[in-house]
Amino acid sequence: MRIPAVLLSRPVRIGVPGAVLAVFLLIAPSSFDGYGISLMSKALALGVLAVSVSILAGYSGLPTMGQAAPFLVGAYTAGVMSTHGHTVGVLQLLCGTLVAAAFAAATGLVAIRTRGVAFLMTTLALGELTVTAAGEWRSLTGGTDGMYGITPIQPLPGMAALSSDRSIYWFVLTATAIVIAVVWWVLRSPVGKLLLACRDHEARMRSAGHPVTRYQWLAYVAAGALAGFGGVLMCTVNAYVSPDDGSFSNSALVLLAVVLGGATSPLGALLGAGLIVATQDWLSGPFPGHGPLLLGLMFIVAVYALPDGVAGIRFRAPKRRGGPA
Amino acid sequence: MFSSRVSVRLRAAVAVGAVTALAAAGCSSSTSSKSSAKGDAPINIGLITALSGSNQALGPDHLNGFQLYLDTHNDMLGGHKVTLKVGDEANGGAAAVPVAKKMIEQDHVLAIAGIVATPTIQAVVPIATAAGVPVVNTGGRPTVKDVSHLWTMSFMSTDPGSSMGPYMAQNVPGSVYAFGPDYQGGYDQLRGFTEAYTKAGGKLANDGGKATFTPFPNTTDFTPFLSKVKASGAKAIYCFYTGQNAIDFVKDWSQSDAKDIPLYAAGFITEGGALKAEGQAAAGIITTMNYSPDISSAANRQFVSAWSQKYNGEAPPATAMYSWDAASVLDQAIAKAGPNPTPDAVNAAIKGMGQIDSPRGTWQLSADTHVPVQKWYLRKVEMDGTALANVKIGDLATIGS
Amino acid sequence: MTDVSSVSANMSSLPANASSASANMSSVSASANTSSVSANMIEVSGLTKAFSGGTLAVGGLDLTFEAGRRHAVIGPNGAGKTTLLNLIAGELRPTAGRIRYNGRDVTRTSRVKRSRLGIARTFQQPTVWSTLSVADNIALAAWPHSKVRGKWRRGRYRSLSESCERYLETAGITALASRPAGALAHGERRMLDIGMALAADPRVLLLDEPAAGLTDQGVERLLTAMRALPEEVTVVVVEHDFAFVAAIADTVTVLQDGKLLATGTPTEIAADAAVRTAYLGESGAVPDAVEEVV
Amino acid sequence: MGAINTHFVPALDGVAYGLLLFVAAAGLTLLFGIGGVLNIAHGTLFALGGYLAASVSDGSWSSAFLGLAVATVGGTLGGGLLAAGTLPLADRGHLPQALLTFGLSLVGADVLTTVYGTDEHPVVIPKSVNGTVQIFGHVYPTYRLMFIVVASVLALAGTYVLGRTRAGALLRAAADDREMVGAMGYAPWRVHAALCGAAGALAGLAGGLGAPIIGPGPDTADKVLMLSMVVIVLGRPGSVLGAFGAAIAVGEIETLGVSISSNWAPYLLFGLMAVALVVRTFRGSSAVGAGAAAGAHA
Repeated sequence: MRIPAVLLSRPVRIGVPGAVLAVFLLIAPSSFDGYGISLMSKALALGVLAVSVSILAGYSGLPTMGQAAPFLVGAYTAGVMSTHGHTVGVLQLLCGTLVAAAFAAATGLVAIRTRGVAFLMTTLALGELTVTAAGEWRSLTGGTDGMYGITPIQPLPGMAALSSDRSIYWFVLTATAIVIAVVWWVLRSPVGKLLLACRDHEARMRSAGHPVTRYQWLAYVAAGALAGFGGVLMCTVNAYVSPDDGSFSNSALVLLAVVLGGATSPLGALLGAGLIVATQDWLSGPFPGHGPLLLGLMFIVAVYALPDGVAGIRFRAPKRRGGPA
Repeated sequence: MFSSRVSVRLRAAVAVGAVTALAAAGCSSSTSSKSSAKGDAPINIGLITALSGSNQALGPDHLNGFQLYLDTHNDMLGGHKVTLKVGDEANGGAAAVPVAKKMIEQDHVLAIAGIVATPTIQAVVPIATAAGVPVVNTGGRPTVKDVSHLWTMSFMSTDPGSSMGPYMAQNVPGSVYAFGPDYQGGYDQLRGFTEAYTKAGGKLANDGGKATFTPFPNTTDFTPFLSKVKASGAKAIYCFYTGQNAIDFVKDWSQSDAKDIPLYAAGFITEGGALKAEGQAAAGIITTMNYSPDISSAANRQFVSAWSQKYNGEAPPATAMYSWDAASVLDQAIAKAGPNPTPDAVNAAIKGMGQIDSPRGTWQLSADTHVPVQKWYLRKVEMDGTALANVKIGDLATIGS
Repeated sequence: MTDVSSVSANMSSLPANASSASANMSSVSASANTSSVSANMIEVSGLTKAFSGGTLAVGGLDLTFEAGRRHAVIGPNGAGKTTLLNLIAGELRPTAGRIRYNGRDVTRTSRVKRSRLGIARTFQQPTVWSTLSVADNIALAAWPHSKVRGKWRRGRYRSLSESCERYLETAGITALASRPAGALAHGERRMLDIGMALAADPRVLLLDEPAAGLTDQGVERLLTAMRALPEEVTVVVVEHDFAFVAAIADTVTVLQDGKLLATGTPTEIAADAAVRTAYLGESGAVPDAVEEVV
Repeated sequence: MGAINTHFVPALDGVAYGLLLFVAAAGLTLLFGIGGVLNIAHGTLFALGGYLAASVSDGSWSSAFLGLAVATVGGTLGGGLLAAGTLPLADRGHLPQALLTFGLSLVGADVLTTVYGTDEHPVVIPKSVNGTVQIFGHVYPTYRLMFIVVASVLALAGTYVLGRTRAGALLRAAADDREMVGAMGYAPWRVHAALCGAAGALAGLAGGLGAPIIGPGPDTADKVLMLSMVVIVLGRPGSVLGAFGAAIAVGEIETLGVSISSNWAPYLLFGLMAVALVVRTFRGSSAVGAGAAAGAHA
């Protein structure tokens, strides 16, 4: 069966699912209870993290297994601010984003030196180090028990604190919509083309005179900032942060979300994150303890059934010291 | 060519969606509650425990103790047919937040029982408290800001150490080397011990006079830590370990330079499956616990015989007993809360509860901390019939405030 | 001159047998042609590249490429031609020796920097950014060399893209501008690769077998494009196709086993006995194309 | 002398622990370095071997050997499953394989705890090696001492097989250039299956041998995977000798390291791993990178 061309045109391919998603996000809360709404909030926060992975893995050819680390940094920034009485949501988002960006700027200097699987493993190692530090730095982070009973935020100075799951959802949705729009706008600009070109053929970019390492470092920092933004949102949703938020499996799950969503689509990454939250927290409800099993099956199905999504995450062509010509 | 790629993608997405939908259908049919109520309106009780992740070895006992009480009480608590909603706290903390929210918002549970890890308590209790749902906690208890809806069936994390400290100060002829895992529960456990022990005149043999914390969960080999014990001249070891750490520690201890140095510990080190895995290596370990299966009381006999009947003649671990008590406390509180119990009424009923008759002996909840005021026992791992068991060899202090 | 492709087929089938050729090397010295007025754009001295496993791809090469001229590098397979280009472009680091570019030592300069200094190249396997459109490929190739500021903004990028339309035209791929580069046929992709090199506004253009796999029409277009290059651009072409070389090159450098065998005008090279023996075969049978040039 | 005395047991134990990690990581480094498969489910195969060995062990020597045999066979079958699963992905680079094996490890963990429960399973080892021996006035477990001997023999055998035999030559050739093996007349899927099977067998055997030290329990798979990854990165994927050195180094860090400074131990392993990855790439001859290249170009 041939699909009519009009259905494949870009506005239709992106606009229709986008519109459906938007309608769902706006309408669904009215028919959901607090649990369903908070799951949606969680999915959005995780979705922002997934979008940051899509920038790295999908656009820049840097498949990361440690993006939960800047996410964790953002979440802790929000937690620490709350304990010091800074409960303005917008301010927390700003600071969490900046601190995570600074964190990514430092770790990026290390990670960006590596390629392909080595990058995967370096980010994994950096992630594990971050989780360890979060558990050990007790005076700041509260240690392995995490930070709990975090004060509800006020979106803007002078506004009332967000007391219900519903109000938190609207805040998270607004913040996510704004940041995704910004990401979308940037990736659709020539900047996105630069990143895609680096992913397609890094050596050619260098030969053409592009400072590829600088681009990728900047992408790494931007993705880190975005992950930090997601972390702040997650802290708002859960009112709780612990080192476990930065775990290796969180990083792997968002990579799966990106695969499910099609590698270079922010909207897809958001949907992928939604699917993962639905599986992990909702579908597995009747089979307590078997959430990992369902996720494992999802990984397996995704690898075989969605080759495009996986292939979209391409390894950077490694520096090859070629043989004699 | 392009269109065929898209259609592959569409088909694949549909396939994934179909799998999801099937699974959703499966779960919705399995959640439909069996409402064949005898007596009053059926009620839902939530039970959060570790069924996957790094604490999963500890989880099943929490579930099994509660389930055993229901099995032996006609699936009823306080005259109401109970549907148990089980949730997985996985690695604790963030994973438990949606689980608790689901129990409260969707299942409208009357109370939440269980909880293995201390991070889970910190994450769940604020949510439950905000919703007015009591949490009847069966794992270790950390310090919590607002305890109005938290009721602990087990102990304060510092209690085992506090009970053992003075005893060791009096009975160990020399210094003691103290170990624990590097996480909050470990710090609390060891703080309980070192404070009570040094207050009673004891001196730690560790470098710098502070307890040693081993990296968690990655330590599998304790030999290097143990070789320091011998060198320190310590006359005994005190430690707190659970699960896999406990097994590795005991095995390594029994084959190290420190094997002649007596091992004292919080009782979890030789509880349930851990003791089985350790085998002869555990012989002679002296532990403190608020329970021993050989306590002679009617309540304990009922519990032990029910457990061993269900689980191949095994002795019940303390954790299962806490969970049994959680069910028992809820049973009484729900009965008191009237024909249409609300979470608030149940919470108030628990608050008003006096002496609780339990397999461990009678105990009551502290008005301040909502933790049991209870007696601690000194136990030793010895042959009891054909198998090693935690045999009660004496009483320690009654602890709780 | 139009029937180049059939000649190239002949040429590439020649045996690359050259064991006893170095004896005559001094007869054609590298400095023979340096009397012209223009400065040396590229100067390599003692250039050596050994690969792991001990293969010596380039062994102690001394060469100059004068500014503003069209140079060709020929030689049998494995002579080190592409390695030489890779060394000049900075894709490879030499094991020993120096490379000077426009009087400046660039031996340790990164390829990004060299590109910015004006060295552009094409690849034996035409290399493009396959998910981007043809126009985007050209624009991104021009990007680091364009003086326009703020190219990451849509408007500026569009004007950059528009200013690059002439390269599309030169390469004869204007009609393909909006196609994804990954969907191009081999010949089209090669023209895009060349267009990308031209878009870098180079002072030195390194072309690695640009005519390979092109149709007659393609070769014709390539020749036109090269003739249309500004006078001052220095071109170094690695090519098997002697007819093509003869058509465009001012000087021809012959490499063999990583060493310099001969340098001269196409006519001189075609007549050179050593080259005939080494490169064109023992028999000395010279294909028509060479004779034609001679 | 005092310091040597204090650190003697940790240092010796580091060798034993390191050798255990070597046996555990050998399969992973072969499969990754040569076959190009990053097997996240490697720890699961190790755990499977441990569970199988534990389930047949009753304290007799015959049961101990049976346990090792069963563990090896189980690991080989697991490797076969892996081969079948990854073969269709052979042309698609590393990432799909890593994602697939991550999924398999999640499923495998669930299956293992469903079958064996969440308690750790004790391995009953023969009485004669279950005790302790005195070395220079220190008490040390007999089994670990024996393990040092057995693992050293395994390491030597592995080096011999890789260095001196036809199969080894083929594997080394495959590591350099996989197309060449095809040109030599071996079907690529056979080489792939043989590699996966051999890696699985090694993982299973390691699980069976190591069970008395890293007992099979719910945590075993993750722990072994993480440590093995550190070992193969530090030792360069595909290099048996490198893995050997790296394993001993990691073993010493985990024992002697924590005995000297337990504060820094949690950071040391992953810190070293990151440094190794970066330094390798700086040198421009990254074996990992080359592996990725092989994957990307396959």
